Parts: sequence; C-alpha cells; structure tokens
Amino acid sequence: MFRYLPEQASEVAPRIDWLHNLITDISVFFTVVICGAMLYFAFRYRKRDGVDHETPQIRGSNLLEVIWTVVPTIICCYIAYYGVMIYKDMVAFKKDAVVINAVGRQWAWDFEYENGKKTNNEFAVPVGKPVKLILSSTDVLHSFFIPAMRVKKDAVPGMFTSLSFTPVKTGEYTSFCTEYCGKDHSAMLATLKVLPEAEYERWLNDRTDELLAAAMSPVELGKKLYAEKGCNACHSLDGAKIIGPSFLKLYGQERECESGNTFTADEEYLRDSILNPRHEIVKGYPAQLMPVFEGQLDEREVKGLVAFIRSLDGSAPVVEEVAQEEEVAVVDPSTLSPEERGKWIYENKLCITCHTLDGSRLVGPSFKNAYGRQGKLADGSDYEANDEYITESLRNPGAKVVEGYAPAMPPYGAGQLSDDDIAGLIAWMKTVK
Amino acid sequence: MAHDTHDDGIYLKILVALGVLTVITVLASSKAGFADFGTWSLAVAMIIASVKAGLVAVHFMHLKTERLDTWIYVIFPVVLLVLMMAGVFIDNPFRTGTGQPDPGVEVAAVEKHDNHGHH
Amino acid sequence: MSAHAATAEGENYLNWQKGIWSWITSTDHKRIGLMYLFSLVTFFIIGGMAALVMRLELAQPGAQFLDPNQYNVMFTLHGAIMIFLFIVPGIPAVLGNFLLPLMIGAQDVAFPRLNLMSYYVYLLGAVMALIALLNPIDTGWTFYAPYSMQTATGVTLMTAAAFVLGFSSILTGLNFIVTVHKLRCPGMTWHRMPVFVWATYATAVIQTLATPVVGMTLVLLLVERYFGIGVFDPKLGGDPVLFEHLFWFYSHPVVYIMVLPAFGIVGEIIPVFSRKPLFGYHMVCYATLGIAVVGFLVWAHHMFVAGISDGSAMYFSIITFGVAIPTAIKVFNWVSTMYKGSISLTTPMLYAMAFVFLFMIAGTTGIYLATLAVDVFYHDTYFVVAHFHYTIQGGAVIGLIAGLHFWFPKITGKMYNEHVSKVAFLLVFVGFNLTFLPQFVLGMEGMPRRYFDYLPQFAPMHELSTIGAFINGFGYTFALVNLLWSWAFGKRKAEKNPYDSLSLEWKCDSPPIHLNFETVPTVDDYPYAYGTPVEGGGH
Amino acid sequence: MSSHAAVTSGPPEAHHWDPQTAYSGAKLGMWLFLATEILLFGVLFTCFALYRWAFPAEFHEASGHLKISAGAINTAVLIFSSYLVALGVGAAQRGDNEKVKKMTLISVVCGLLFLVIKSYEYFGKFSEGLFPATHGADWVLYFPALVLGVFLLIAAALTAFAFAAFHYHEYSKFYKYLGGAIVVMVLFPFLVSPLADLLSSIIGSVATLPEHTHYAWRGDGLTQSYKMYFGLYYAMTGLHALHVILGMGILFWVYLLARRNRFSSEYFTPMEIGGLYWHLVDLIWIYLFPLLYLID
Repeated sequence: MFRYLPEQASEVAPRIDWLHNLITDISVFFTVVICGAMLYFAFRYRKRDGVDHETPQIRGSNLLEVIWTVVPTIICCYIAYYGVMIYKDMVAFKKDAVVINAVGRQWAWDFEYENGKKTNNEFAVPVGKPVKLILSSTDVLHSFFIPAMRVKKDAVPGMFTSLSFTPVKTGEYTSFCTEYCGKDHSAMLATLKVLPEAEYERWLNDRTDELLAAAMSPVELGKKLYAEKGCNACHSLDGAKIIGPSFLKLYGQERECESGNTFTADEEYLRDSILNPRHEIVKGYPAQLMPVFEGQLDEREVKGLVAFIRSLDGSAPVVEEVAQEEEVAVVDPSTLSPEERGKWIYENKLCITCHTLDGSRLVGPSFKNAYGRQGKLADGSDYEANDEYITESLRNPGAKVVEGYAPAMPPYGAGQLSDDDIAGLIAWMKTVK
Repeated sequence: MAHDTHDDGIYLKILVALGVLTVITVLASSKAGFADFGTWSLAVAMIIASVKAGLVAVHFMHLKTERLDTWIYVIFPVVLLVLMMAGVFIDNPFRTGTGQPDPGVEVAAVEKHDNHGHH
Repeated sequence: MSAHAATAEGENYLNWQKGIWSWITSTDHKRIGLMYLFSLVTFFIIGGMAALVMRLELAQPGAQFLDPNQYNVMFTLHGAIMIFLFIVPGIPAVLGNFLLPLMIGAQDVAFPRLNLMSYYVYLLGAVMALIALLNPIDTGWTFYAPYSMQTATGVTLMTAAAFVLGFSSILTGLNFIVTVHKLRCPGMTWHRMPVFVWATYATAVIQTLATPVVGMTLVLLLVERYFGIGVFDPKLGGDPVLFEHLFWFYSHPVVYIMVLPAFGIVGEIIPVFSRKPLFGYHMVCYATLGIAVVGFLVWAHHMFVAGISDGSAMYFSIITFGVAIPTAIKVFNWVSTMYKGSISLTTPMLYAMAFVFLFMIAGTTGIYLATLAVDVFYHDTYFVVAHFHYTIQGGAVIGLIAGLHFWFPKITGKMYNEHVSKVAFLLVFVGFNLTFLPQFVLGMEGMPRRYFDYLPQFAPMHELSTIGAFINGFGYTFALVNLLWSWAFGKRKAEKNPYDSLSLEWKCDSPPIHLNFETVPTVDDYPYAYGTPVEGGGH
Repeated sequence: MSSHAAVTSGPPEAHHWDPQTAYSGAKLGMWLFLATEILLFGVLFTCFALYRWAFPAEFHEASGHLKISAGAINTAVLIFSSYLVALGVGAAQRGDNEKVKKMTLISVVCGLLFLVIKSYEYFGKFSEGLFPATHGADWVLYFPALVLGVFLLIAAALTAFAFAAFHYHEYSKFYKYLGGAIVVMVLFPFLVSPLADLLSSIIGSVATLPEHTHYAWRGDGLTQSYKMYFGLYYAMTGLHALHVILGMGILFWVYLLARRNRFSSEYFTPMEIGGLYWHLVDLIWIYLFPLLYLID
C-alpha cells in the first residue's frame, strides 16, 4: 500500500522506489506492532471498576534494551548503506552524457544546448542516453526537480551544480522549481520531452523558431520576448501596475526616479532600464526586484523590446495572446488519419495532464483500454464508455462523473474540438490497450 | 569560604609568559618577523594562540580549581566550533560543481550497471 | 536555608500578592511560567490564523482570494511566528519554568531576576515581530540568502526580532542548566531526577549552545543587507550555501529543543497512569542526552540537494541515522512501561498514547528524509511539510497540551472537565491526521512546498487537507477554552496529589505556596517506584 | 548577576541557596555565557576561515593594509589589563577593596586605550577608502533602525534603573524611572520619522557617495573578495570592540561596588564574574590578532 510515487521514467527510479518501498514496509510493520501493543496493553491491563490492581515493579531489563538498540541499528545501517550506494551511482560521472546548461532566473528556466540551441521553459533529451544538466542561476536560489526522473538539485547563483539522469521512457514530464524564489515560485515549471533518438536529433537541429525570430519584425520579436522572458509577470500592457510600471504609453513619458533626477523614456533610457535596471528606480517602485538582463539579451533583442514598447502608444488595442505552441506546430491535424489525429489531440489539448495511458490514476480515469469500460457513476447509476458517453463526457463532463473522481474536467465546446476531432479521439482510444 | 588565596607571583609569571609568546608569534610571521612557514604559518600561529589562550583560561580564569561541570561547558563549545568548521570544510573544498569526475566516485559506464543484486 | 514567614492557610503563589504590579515584577518561576503561557497561546492563535488562511487559499487550484505575494507572506508569518514565538520558547518556558524547581525540590530557579529579564526580552522580541507585520516579510522563516538580501519587504525587523527572541532562549537555557546543577534537594542525585528534568536539562544545553550561532548569522544577514559586507550574497563574492550551513547548524538542534521536553512529559505521564515504573529509566535519560549531543552533528541533512559536496552528503546521511536510534529506544521504553500496568485512560494518558502513535509516523517518515537517495526526491516537497508537522505539532504541541492537562490541578488548584477534554482530544486527533496524511500523499506525488498554485492533479488531497485543518484548529480552540473555562469557573477543587504520583511536584500543595515547599524535601528513590517489587525487575 | 541578600532591610529576598552554592552557581552561569560568546565569535571565525581558503591571494594582499604595530600594542594592552584584573580578583578574595578599586580602574583605562588605538586604525582605513558604504541613495535607509535602537536602549536603561531602585526599595526613584521609560516608548512612534529625516539630512550630506552605484564601497576598483576581507575585518574587530566596551562597563560596576567596599573574603562574586568576562575579551583578541594581522 501507500504506492503514490510518480511513474518511473529514469534508470535509477526503480532502485529508489525499491528502497522507498522497503522503508515503507519496515515503517508500517513497526508502527503497527508498537501501536498495536500499546492499544492491546491499554485494553488488556485497563483499570477495572475504578480500583488500581496489583502491578509488578519492573524497572527495566538490560536484555530488552540491548535488543531494541541493536535491531534498529542494523536496519538503519542497511537502509543508510543502500541510500548512499544508489546516490553514488546517481552522481557518478557518465562519460558520453548529453550536456545541457539550465539557467534558472526569477520565474523561468532557460536551456542552452551545446550546438547553441536555446529554449525557454522546455527542453528535450534522447531516450536511453545519460543526460547531465549543469545548473546555475542569475539571481536567487532555485531548484530543478523532475519527479518522474527522481532527481533534484538547487541552482545556486555564483556557482555551478549538476544533476544527471538516464531517461528510459519517452513522453512529456513536468519539472518544478522547489527552492522558494519569490512571487511566481509556483509558476516556474518547465516541460521535459523525452524523444526517440531520431526525433531528438531532428528537434535539436530544428532551429525554425530561431529563424522565425530572425525573420520577425522588431515589434513582433519584442512581443515574443515580452512573454518569453517573463516581463509580463511584472509589467502589464493595459496601464495597470503589477510590480513594475506598465508599458502602455510609457514611451516618451517623463520618468522621475528615486535618485531625484528625471528622464524622458526614450530609446536610451529604455535600453539602460532593461540591461541595468537597478541604476535608476522610478519613484514609488520597489528597488532590487527587476533582474539584470545584461548578458542575457543581445543587441537585436533589446532593440526588439524597445520597438515593442514604443508601439504601445494606445492607438492599436493589443490582444496579449500567450504564445500557444499549437499555432507554431508544423502538424495540421486535419491532414492526419483519425487514430493519429486522436493521439495528437490527446497530447496537445491537455488531456495528457489528467489522463494517463499506463492505467495509473492522475486526476481523471486512465485511458488504458477505457473504450467499452463499464462501472459506477458518482450518482450510483452504471455507465458504459461507448461513443455517445465519450462525446458527452467531452462536451459536458459535469453530467456524468465516474465514482471516486473529482469533477475537475473543463468542457470542450465546438470551438476547441470539432466533431471530426472527437471521432478521431474515439478511434484512437479504441487502440489504447 | 575555603579557597586558596592566589599569591600574585603566579600571575606575574603568566604575564611574562604571555608577553614572550606574543613576541614569538609576531616574529614567527612572515609579515613582521623573519620566519616564513608558508602554508604552515596558519597552524603555527593558531598553536601559539591556543597556548596563550590556555594559560589565560587555566590561571587567570581559575579553571584549575573548577569542578568537572564547568570544564564540560568550556570544552563542549570549542568542540562545537570545530564541528561547525569541519562541516563547512568537508563541503566547500570537495564540491564537484559541473559534475567533473569526482575523485572519490568511480566512473560508471553507460551500460547496465550491476546494482548490488536487486532489480 | 534561612526560615521564611510561615504561610497563612489557603495562601498560594496566585493569591499571596494581589494586583497586576505584583505579577509583572514577580520573580517567582511559577508566575513567570504562567505569563509565558498566555503570551505563547496568543501567538499560537496568530500563527494558526495564518495557517488557516493558507489552507483556504490552497483548497482549490488557481488563485482564490490571495495574490502570490500575500500567500508568500502568509506562509512566512506562519513559519516564523509558530517557530520563534510559540514552539521554541514552548514547553521549556511554560512547563519547564513552572515544574523544574518543583521537581528538584528547589524554591526557585538559580537566577530569578534573570528569569524575569528573559521574559521581558521575549516580550521585546514579540513586540518587534508584531511591528514587523506592518511591512511583512516574504522570505520564508529560513531567510535564505540571496533572496533575503534582495527582497524589498521588511526583512530587517523580523530578523532583529528573531535575534532578540534567541537571546531570551539563551538566558532561559543558561538559567535551567545552573538550576539543575546546583539546586537539587538533598538525596536528589542525577539518577533520581524525573525524566522531564533530564529532558529540560538537555533542551537547555541546546538552547544555550546552538542559539548564538543563528544569532550571529542573522546579524551578518542584516549587516550585509545594509553595509554590503559580502558574506552570503554571490554578487559580493559570498556563498549562499554557507548561510544554509550556519542557519541549519542552529535550526536542526532547535527541532530537538521543541521535541525533547515533549518526550519528558510523555515519560512522566505514562508511568503515573499505568501505575508502573518507567521502563529502562537510565536508557531513557542517556537517550535524551544522546539526542541532544548527536543533534549538533547532523545539520546538513537539510541541504542534501543544496549543492554541497557528495562526500559530505554521504557523511550527513549516515550520521543522521544516529539520531533515529535513541528516539526508537524511547518509544520502545514508553510502550513497555504499559505492560502489566493498571491503565486508566484519562485525558493526559490519551494525549500521551496519541503522542506515541503520531511520533511513530513522524520518526519513520524521518527515515525517508535521512536516506540520501530518497531525500533527493522528497526534499522540499509536501512530504517534508507533513514530516515536520508530525514531529512539531504531533510531538511538541500534543506534548504541551498533554502536560497542561496533567499538571492543570497543580497549576490552578482545580480539576478540568474530563468529558469535554476527551471530546476535544478526539477533534484534535482526527483533525490533525486528516490535515497531514493527505500531505504525505502530495509529497509522494511530487508536489513542491511553498507553492501558491498547483497542477490540477494535486487538487483532491488539498481539499481533504483544508477540511482537516479547520477541524484541527477547532479542536485546539475547544481544548484550550475548556481548560480556561475550568480554571475560571471550575468548582471541583484539586487535592494535593489527585493521581497519586510519586514525583516531588505533587508533594507540595496545589497550587503551591510562594516558596514551593514548607520544609526542604529529601528524596531516597527515583519518582517511578510504582507497584510491588518483583525479583528480576531490574535496577 | 549575584543573588546575594540585599544589604538594606525590606521584603525577605528569596536567598534560597547558601552563599557557597550561590558563588559556584554564579560562576557556572558566567562560564555558560562565555560559551555562547565563544560560539558567537565562532561563526565569524568560520566565515573568515572559509573565505581565506577560498581567496588566499586577495586576503593576503588585503591584510597587508593593516598596521601590525597597532595590533601588537593592542595585544599587549589587553594582556596587561587581563593581568591587572587577575590581581584584582585575588585582592577581592582577600577583601582588599582599595586594591580592587585601583585594579579595575586601570583596566578600564587600558580598555579605553585599546579603543583609541582601534579607532586610530579604523580612521586610517576610512581615509584609504576602505569603508563599507551601503547603496547610495538608501544611505538613509537604516537611520530609522538606528533611531529605533537608540530609543530602545534608552527605554531599556530606564527600566533597568527602575528595577535597581525597586530592588533597593527606593520606590520614589522607581516610579520616576519607570515613568521616563513609558514616556520614551510612547513618544517613539511620533518622533521616529522626523528625527530620522533630520539625522539623515545632517549626516547624509557628508556621507553621500560620489556616485549612486549599488553596494559601492568608497574604495572602488577593488575586487569583491578584497572588500570581503575588510567586511569580515570590520565585523570581527567591531564585535570585539563592542565586547570591550561591555567589559569596561562591567569592570566599572565592580569598581562602584568596591567603592562601597562591599567585598570581603565571604562575598567577592561580582569581581570574579567581571574578571571572567574581561579575560574572555582578551582571549578572543589573542586569536583575532594573528588571524587578521600576521598570517600570510
């Protein structure tokens, strides 16, 4: 029992889970034995009808003391030994590992590969080969934690730390920041994609988004960086003050700073505020909060941001779309076969975050041989997962909730999923065994 | 109150000893003195300082006439201080940082590792 | 001992001097213990409020009514107030102050005026902490560099408050050590002292020797924030991991300051209500000192993934198991005490038995975190949150409430209502487990701690935990109100020794007179000689 | 620190333990307090040891700035005053109040001499630009804290005097002092901001930095670890100087007791306690001097 650990996606995970479950079994055994004995004594030797009965004056017994000192010591040595041995293999140096630089900064992760490819909050690795992440941070302490790989290491500013693992299962895994680092510590997630060898090579050399960025006009590049570099966490586009000043109608304004001198927000001022924000703090705004971007952004990116800010003169209403991966995706779902379309929908329409394929339970029921499954609903009536049931569960999930599951699924209206999409999904679910 | 009255002679001897040791420690340094112990200068300086500190503690602070319980609370903090430094110094000098081959940890080949007979 | 004015009939430490002035300038260890009790309960309520607000926010994924900064402030205040202002003074300041002199047959602690001064230093720290609420701090109770150097929130005042509170803790510890060494009544050798005195003595050693380290670390933090002396901030060449080393050098022994007195209280309660000697008294005493000493060697098991060298991580992992063994010995001894006893399930006994169960879970979940390979996964997840709540709340707070119920007749001279307190116990027990067992599951699923928002997959457990938190909060209020009500309006007078305990504090009146004992008591055996002697019963 | 019976009459003091255990208890209590001091300085020694190992070159170069002569004289001054205090303790045990007065007074003067030499060294460093300045415009940032500290000190001192008066049963003086403490604490919230601005404008103009760089030291152009050496130097010697001042205060209190010839062969605990504290201050300087000034 008590088996809630996430899926084992790295080579060392089964060994860690073996040790984890060993400790669980020992702990449960001793807890049951000791608390059972306590309850039994409390009942067996209870004070009957208000009068204390005869009790022996047993002050102790050296034999028992020796036993329950030696036995726990042996168990502890056994557990400690394996704890250290498994850790030693985790941190051992692996010769031909894929080396990736992961830089943590306040509220996002930047990854850089050896061939210069840079990604933001997302990175891919080949399955089966050891991977070494070299962690560093540009501002405060962060920590890189991939539950499925059972690895975690702090990203400490001012020094390098490293974590290494060998993925054994393809798929998409979430990674968290686990060292408190301020406002959006809980939003600092990154996605790890474990791809087969060939697909990984194609992904590694697919520099389309960088080419796209090169072809982009400065304003578009500025808008992309505004979202990617996390400016949106503190600077709004609609005039509202989050933490830093809003960018709306900022260009050309008079800016009075704490140090007493005033500037007009021209290109030079904006450029300096982006690269070295702590020199001049506008009155009324917290100092020491904005990260220093010098060395993070190249000249072209700074010009793009400045151009983007200049373009926010309130004339054209700016709809801030969050950069959705789907739009950029090369694949157009309508061209795929129903099964492939279903699989693509599963991976890109967030079904994956709640429904697993391997039978384990996340938030929703697993899709493993789900088609045709029968069972009880929350309101006690039975259900059979046929076409109408699945369609209704997508359009209006609240109607029929399977017993024991939380009604947490969002409805997928016509805007998100067309009827063909659903047909594809159903076809694909039939193949999921 | 039965306690031995310290005659002042002992204190004078201790004062002289401390003075001499101070002069020695100054001369034993490469900056003001002439002896250059190189990397050992820290150790030499600390030994001389500890001898001086011992003299002050035992004689001036009457540790000589103290019972065991006072001694415990003199030794224990010094042990804790050494422990704190030891803890920091088994960490900082041995950090492998970018995961270069750690001298202590042998290189694990990529292929399936024989992991001590369990699955 | 010079004679003192004979005490009039019915006169005790509560009514021998009237008026608020006599209370706030009193150097009587019993009155100081009570003043501490009321200050601690107020801060327990404030800290509890912060916890309930957090749990409300976390009930559902997504922002409910707080924004991230407010949430970060809430969990920092919950941590800082509960630790520095409630549980670190906790049992030593309340029950330690009240009972230590009584249990060793002394009239007061070694330095009574220093005792009063440490209460006022505590009050000064408490006032500074309350002022710090105006510009609240959001760095977490650990004040980790470099975030605590860079955040614009009010780090200064709360750090200064923590320093002042540390100073009060040092003075109390120092006072207790000298009291135990010098003021034991004739016949009270070290091996005839009650287990609670051993536990308070071991706690006092840690209080005195560990607190200066964090005091200096916090001063360095402030000096770095204002004078730019770069010791911890990497921008100035410092090493943030060094801050973690120095911080945890204090903060691990402090968890033993919290839990050791609770061990002492359980060691006092179980023999009395089993009418049986405490099994293996000598082993329990040496285990107490053992935990206190080994507690100083293991601090970096909080830093396995902080970037320390692999060799030091292995050392700290192995040595941490050295603390698990004495704790296991204690639990075995408590349960063996109940063998062949005559057990009456009064409220203190229920709390003591609940303590054994909760501490089994706390201790065994500690094994996961001590094991190097498993802690890499569990560090800074909800598993750790659940573990330390089981040790601090399941251990120290349950111990404090058990002690308050057990010594209530001695402190107030009245009996509390037995049935109401048993209902309150049930609420506390159910609420506590319902709050933190789901958090173990969250930890296993890999949810990090100090998260304002979380993925939908963690939602069900958080809902359970929030429900549990409110039951738990209500349970504590119910228990404390019951005690307060019984003290204020209770009719049933308590006699001198309602539970026929052999310990010295039950030999004086309840409530005791101002100078505790009419004549100086003498002791010829340890206070657990219950039942009829049998051969082979051990020494 | 002693809990000996008050000389004057009044409510029975709870002298609940005989003078011999009172004496040994007070000494044990003092040794415990010295243990906390050792660990307090221990943190600074650990930081110094780590960064000396981490940046040997810069620490060697930076320590060249210190005047070894000043350090040596200070060591001699403290050792000599430690010797005097030891003689004082011997005299107190023999009830020779006159000698105790002389010894404690000379030791206090030695402490003063130590502080003078120290400040001479400090201002020498300031002139060379080795001054740990804070971020330019926020120089005023910690003045409210300074003012808060001053107010709290005044309030604490007044309450201490009130307690002393209460102890010696001069109730009139007691109410005067306590009233003063309450007035100070009540006035504090209204006075703190204007006073801070006043103070900052006077001193601010003198101390504002030429340029508003963040964490700028006056001696710019120095490497971070060079500044860190002086950061630790100021921290260690500053804390030690504070303890010298505290030690002088205690010795002066002992001097006052000796003036009222309170010492006899039965009762000399305050001198013993004061002596222990002063010897610790000397003991810490014995370690500081080679660490900061001598080793390369």
